[in-house]
Amino acid sequence: MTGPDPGEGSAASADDGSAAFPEKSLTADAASVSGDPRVEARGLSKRYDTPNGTVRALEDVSFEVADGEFVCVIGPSGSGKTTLFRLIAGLEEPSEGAVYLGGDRVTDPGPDMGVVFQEYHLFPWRTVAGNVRFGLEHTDASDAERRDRVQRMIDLVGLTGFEDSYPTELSGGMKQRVAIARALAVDPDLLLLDEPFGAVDAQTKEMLQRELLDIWSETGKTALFITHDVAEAVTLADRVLVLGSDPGHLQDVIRIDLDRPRDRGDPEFGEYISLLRHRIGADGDR
Amino acid sequence: MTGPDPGEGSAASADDGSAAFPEKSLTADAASVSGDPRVEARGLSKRYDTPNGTVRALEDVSFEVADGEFVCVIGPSGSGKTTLFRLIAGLEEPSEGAVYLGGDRVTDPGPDMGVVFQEYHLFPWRTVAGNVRFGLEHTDASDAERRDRVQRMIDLVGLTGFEDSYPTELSGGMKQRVAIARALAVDPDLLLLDEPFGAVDAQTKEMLQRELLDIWSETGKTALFITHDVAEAVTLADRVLVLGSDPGHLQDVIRIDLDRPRDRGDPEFGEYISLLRHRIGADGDR
Amino acid sequence: MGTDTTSTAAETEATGDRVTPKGAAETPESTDRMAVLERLTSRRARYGTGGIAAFVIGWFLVSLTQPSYVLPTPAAVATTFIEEASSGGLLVAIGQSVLHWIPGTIVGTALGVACGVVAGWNPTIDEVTSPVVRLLRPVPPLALIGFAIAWFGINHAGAAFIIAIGAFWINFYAAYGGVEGVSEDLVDVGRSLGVDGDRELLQHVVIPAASPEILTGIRTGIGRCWMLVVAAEIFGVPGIGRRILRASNNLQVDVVIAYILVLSLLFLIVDTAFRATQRRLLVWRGETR
Amino acid sequence: MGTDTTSTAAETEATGDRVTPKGAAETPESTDRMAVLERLTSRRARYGTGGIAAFVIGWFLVSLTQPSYVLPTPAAVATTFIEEASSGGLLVAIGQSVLHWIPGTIVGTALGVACGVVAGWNPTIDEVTSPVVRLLRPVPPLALIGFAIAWFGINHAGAAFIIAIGAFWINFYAAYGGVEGVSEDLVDVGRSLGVDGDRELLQHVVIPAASPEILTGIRTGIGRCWMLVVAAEIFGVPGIGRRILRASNNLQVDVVIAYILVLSLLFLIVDTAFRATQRRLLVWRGETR
Amino acid sequence: LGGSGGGLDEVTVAHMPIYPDLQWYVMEGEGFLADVDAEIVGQEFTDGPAIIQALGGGDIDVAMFGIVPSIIAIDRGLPVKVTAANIHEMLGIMADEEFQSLWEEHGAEAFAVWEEQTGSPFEFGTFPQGSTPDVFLRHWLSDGLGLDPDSDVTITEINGASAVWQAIANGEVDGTSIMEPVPTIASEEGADVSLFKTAAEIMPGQPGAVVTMSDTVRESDLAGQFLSAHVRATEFIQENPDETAGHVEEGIGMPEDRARTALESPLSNFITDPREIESGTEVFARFAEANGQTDEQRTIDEIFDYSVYEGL
Ligand SMILES: Nc1ncnc2c1ncn2[C@@H]1O[C@H](COP(=O)(O)OP(=O)(O)OP(=O)(O)O)[C@@H](O)[C@H]1O
Ligand SMILES: Nc1ncnc2c1ncn2[C@@H]1O[C@H](COP(=O)(O)OP(=O)(O)OP(=O)(O)O)[C@@H](O)[C@H]1O
Ligand SMILES: [Mg+2]
Ligand SMILES: [Mg+2]
Repeated sequence: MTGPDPGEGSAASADDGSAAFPEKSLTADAASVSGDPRVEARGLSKRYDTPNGTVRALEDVSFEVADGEFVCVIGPSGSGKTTLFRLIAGLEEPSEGAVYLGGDRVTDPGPDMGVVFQEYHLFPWRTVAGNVRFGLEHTDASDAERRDRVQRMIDLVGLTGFEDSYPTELSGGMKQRVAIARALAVDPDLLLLDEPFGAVDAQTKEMLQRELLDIWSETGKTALFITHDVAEAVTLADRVLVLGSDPGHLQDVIRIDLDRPRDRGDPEFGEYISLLRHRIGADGDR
Repeated sequence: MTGPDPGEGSAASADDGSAAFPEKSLTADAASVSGDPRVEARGLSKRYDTPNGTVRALEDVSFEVADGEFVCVIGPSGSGKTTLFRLIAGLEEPSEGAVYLGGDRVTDPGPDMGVVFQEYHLFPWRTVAGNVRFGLEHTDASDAERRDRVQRMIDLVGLTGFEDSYPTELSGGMKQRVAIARALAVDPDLLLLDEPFGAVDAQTKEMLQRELLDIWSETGKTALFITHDVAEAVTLADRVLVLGSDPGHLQDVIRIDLDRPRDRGDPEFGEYISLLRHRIGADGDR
Repeated sequence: MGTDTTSTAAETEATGDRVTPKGAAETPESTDRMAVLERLTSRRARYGTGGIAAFVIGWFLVSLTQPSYVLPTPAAVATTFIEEASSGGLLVAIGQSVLHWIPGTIVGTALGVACGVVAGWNPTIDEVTSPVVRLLRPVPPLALIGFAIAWFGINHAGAAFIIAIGAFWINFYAAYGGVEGVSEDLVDVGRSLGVDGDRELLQHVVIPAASPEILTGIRTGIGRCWMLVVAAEIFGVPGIGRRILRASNNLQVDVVIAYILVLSLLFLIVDTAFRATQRRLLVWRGETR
Repeated sequence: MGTDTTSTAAETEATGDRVTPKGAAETPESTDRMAVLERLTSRRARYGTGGIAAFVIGWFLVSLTQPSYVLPTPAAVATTFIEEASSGGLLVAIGQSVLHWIPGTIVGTALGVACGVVAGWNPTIDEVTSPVVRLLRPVPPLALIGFAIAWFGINHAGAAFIIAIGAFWINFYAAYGGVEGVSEDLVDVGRSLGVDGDRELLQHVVIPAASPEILTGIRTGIGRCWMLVVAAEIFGVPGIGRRILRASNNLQVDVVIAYILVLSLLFLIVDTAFRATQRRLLVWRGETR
Repeated sequence: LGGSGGGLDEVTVAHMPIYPDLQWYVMEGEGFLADVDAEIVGQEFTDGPAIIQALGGGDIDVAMFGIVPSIIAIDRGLPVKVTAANIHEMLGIMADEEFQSLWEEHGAEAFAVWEEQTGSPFEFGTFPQGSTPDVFLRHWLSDGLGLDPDSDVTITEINGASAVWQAIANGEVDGTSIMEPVPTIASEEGADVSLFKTAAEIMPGQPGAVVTMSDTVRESDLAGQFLSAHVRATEFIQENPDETAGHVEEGIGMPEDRARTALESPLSNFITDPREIESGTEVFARFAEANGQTDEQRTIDEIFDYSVYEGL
């Protein structure tokens, strides 16, 4: 438990100068990375035609994500976070611009991207193992390989023993772990998560965050994690993309220079939270 | 925002001796109150007959709640929290023992008790105002009185302007506020809440807790609040009843001697949390 | 959307629970609003018309290979239709059918909803009636014609009885399912807010909560009742069904099809009207399915 | 529970979505487990038997006031039933009806599910077919007898055709609603996990996800098809329906009721069997309704 | 409603929109019923059993329907008797033309030859067992030809003239026992199955639709008045086929030109005198008993009341 024991391990990042945040960090530098990016969004725009008119959900968003990086996207409701998620996952076509994954343009969804939704979206008619196996059934892996990989993934997310349970028999936190295992099973280049922990209670959420970080460092995956919880972004991210509304646009990019595991009691942590809150201009509900 | 600014207002409670918690606080003293209690549970037991046998959901639970007191009930899943809630609300008959509200034995649910459930349970076919008015329609208040009271309640929970919205149009936090306003509208002697903030996100939860405390102190209601979130109990309660499982029983009663508003950053707060966690023996999910 | 989901078990689902509003379009630019709307509806209309056209052409082609006493051409049916309409016979028949369709539907619906609500609400009544209900449910309305004549006579009342039976079961099951599905917690909330006794709880909590299912049942029942008009008019009572039966006895397939078309169209009109009502009554569901 | 929700729009709801498992009984004491179970089921049985008894007594009382060609006594019906059963005529009739009921139900169900899935999945097909579907839906199966004879002849195939039409629509709407209700996000998950193309998506995601609705449609359809046996046997084909028609022509109401009872009982058996299958197929819903 | 009570200011007449009930439509259309001292209310039905049930319910005073349901009604103890006939010898056997040539060669043996040549027994499709056409057919086969209706041929039950016609038109059956308008339509459409034998040849006095009256009506003057109108209608039909065809179109819905042709048919033998169907009725009463439709064989005395007609 990260609990409330103060000062331990957070000291290491102190030399970053916590009071000296760059006041405006939205520069080409912050949005791009050195070396070949794993993910690249170039001038992404998305408009929806609806009976009530055209909605500009996203407008000219460009950024890069380095290999193995953990990037969080944060922003108020309606700022286009989910839209961005869907564009990157290839679930929708951008109105303008393009997404590149490992240099290739993304046109379709596919197993090179592991997606995790807020509402889990497990296949309710499949057991835990069946869900995790789902993506593997569409590869040419052998049966034994599949079984092996499924078991490894289930162990990884700590659900050993629940292989034959159906989703209805699981708690919210357990369901989300299955969703993560399922996404990881096909060994994607990028793990894409849209507010995955939005629906679980606070304690479970903290635990899942810890586990996700463990999995991330263990597998070395690149992760793009959407959230509207500022503390979550600061807990998890190497960098945070801040989206703004009307139309959805990239407003800010903030690098979180804290060593992991991060401690919420740490004053620097609190300062990052204040900074992000300030940048979002968010004030709670709605 | 209570946010992460440390030290302010928490100093006042320091003279209580934070290191000197009574090691075993389950005494007649801790479970009972001085003066006439508002609520009294005497030897409550509840057994359920099911096709798989008899479940002893609650076994010999006795305690008192003083007038105007804020009591939280905490315990692991299956420890009988909801059962206790339903017995006190008169929604179910105890197998043994009885509940007294202001000295009268509780036999039926009624408007002397305001109940709030985790899943809101708003009447979806009624607007916000219609929901809040519901209980008043079964009293002999005049139309004008009703309208007036409904508006006051809606203002109290900060939903002014949403009078004519339907529940489907509201966020989770807003729905729970409507449920609270609805429960308060009939001016109950006791406000009973079963994990009311279990389904909303962390930020909203904090805000709702603050608002509930404001409403509580403003109206002077007695409150019995069920939760499984330790931090929530410490934030809200004058006293915390800790239930244990198998069968559900009253394991512990802990008085939270912290001035309000309470600050999560306060070390004493943290110590209470540790104490409670230790007493529950809880460690997270499931 | 699209194919209108009506009249069977199935559609209850479609108009049913899985309403997940998307909160779409919060920042519309109303400049091109009308244009988009028009584009969407005109597409629907175009495709739908295309479908109808294809159907009529298909019918025409098949009718060429079939003698007219099996399948007359669309043109022949149209001619008959126009003749019947202009002679006024069509309107008269509609008027006659409506005379038992309306009371039959109303009585059957009211009784069905009432019994369904009671059985769904009271477990004892439910347990007592359940085997009888399961036994009676499969009795085809046609088999009840004898009773209709014996008890109500050859008049609109007898025909209405047949129709009411059809409406009864559909509404019984819809109301039963709806009431059974009402969250007990919602009822608990009602009780804790001072609603007391079965009658009050039903009125203030259970029936409103079950109203989506009840309304879907009513809508389905209205549709089925139109189809029962033919069965109801097997004896004595005049109307559309009688025209169909008589034409069929005289081997006039064109007349049969023309009057079936009348049934279809009336069904469409009534159903569309009811759907609008239903939607208005259920605004609170936050979705316009 | 209790009244079994079958065969209409309504029940889809009842067996439908609002499954909120309660995770009951986590610390059972198995000592008295059987006792409780027995107590619960015997109560049901007692009440149900009481209901049936009351029904039969009521029937008996009414039958005293009615001539036997309107409502024979339960005893007369029972006698007829036993006679028919022991003479073997009943079994023969069942055997004959099954010969078209089974193929009709299977073909109608398969086509209905297939078309419903396609229309629910593909918006273009849906928009094209939707008006035609709405027009054809209300055509009573009886009106199609001419086509049945012309296209299939007076044989089990023709009768199966009539039955198939009935099964078709119910399954069409059930599958349509089910597929339409499948969460798009679930489909997106499937796509992101490498499922490609309409066929694969339907097979691996959409149809399993819609299976509760599809199965309910199938179950409802099976029930309705039994009732259509009477209509299907109006021409030439022997079976239970024909017995009912003949007896009804001869005003042998006791025979009519006896055979309607046969229909009811067969329906109960088939439905109970299918419900068991359905429950097994849907264990993953975590509720045994 | 109906005048089954004492007063009888109103007489409800049950009828069916079928050719054998033509007198009703003529009486109505020509206004012949104005001479009856009560208000006449027509009530249309599609089948005989429904009329019996309505008779039992006391809703009907006069019923114009088939002889078989009339016998059943009497067997069930309803206070009614047959006072007149509408038509006789109205049924015909229709058969495939190939069979008709076989018949010319082999006579009754033709059925066996047919089975030999085609591999399956000759198939008749007609109304359900116990119906008037069915009894007529079985009578012909067994009593006329000495064949076994259950083994030497196949008899398929088909409900409704429409379905019978569809079956003929689609070559689903080889023959039928049926009344107008099917034979007329068959010849108009050039079907392979055509009229082969008429009732007049097979079963003189074959009964069809009859006028059945409740005792209350029979005991009043209204019965005679009604039958007078009936006689007028019968004469009108014979004398004015063109105008009659108009009534057919109006009442039954059969197109006028087709009705005109049907009126020329050998099966259009409209009558009123109940004695003309006496001999045939005996046969039907016997079959009704044998089929289990009646509990015992009803006698001519039980079925008929000639007095009304004879008192005219
Ligand atoms: N399919 C769609 N059709 C029309 N408008 C859409 C669609 N999807 C999203 N939008 C609109 O695009 C905008 C951005 O939506 P999006 O869901 O991406 O926001 P978000 O940041 O994910 O919000 P939240 O925090 O509530 O999830 C909103 O105005 C929304 O209404
Ligand atoms: N209606 C019921 N029938 C049978 N058993 C029940 C019923 N309600 C509760 N129980 C059982 O009683 C015990 C206590 O349940 P209860 O719901 O009160 O626990 P809880 O503390 O509220 O748990 P949670 O934190 O999960 O809400 C559990 O074992 C539960 O399965
Ligand atoms: Mg989103
Ligand atoms: Mg609980």
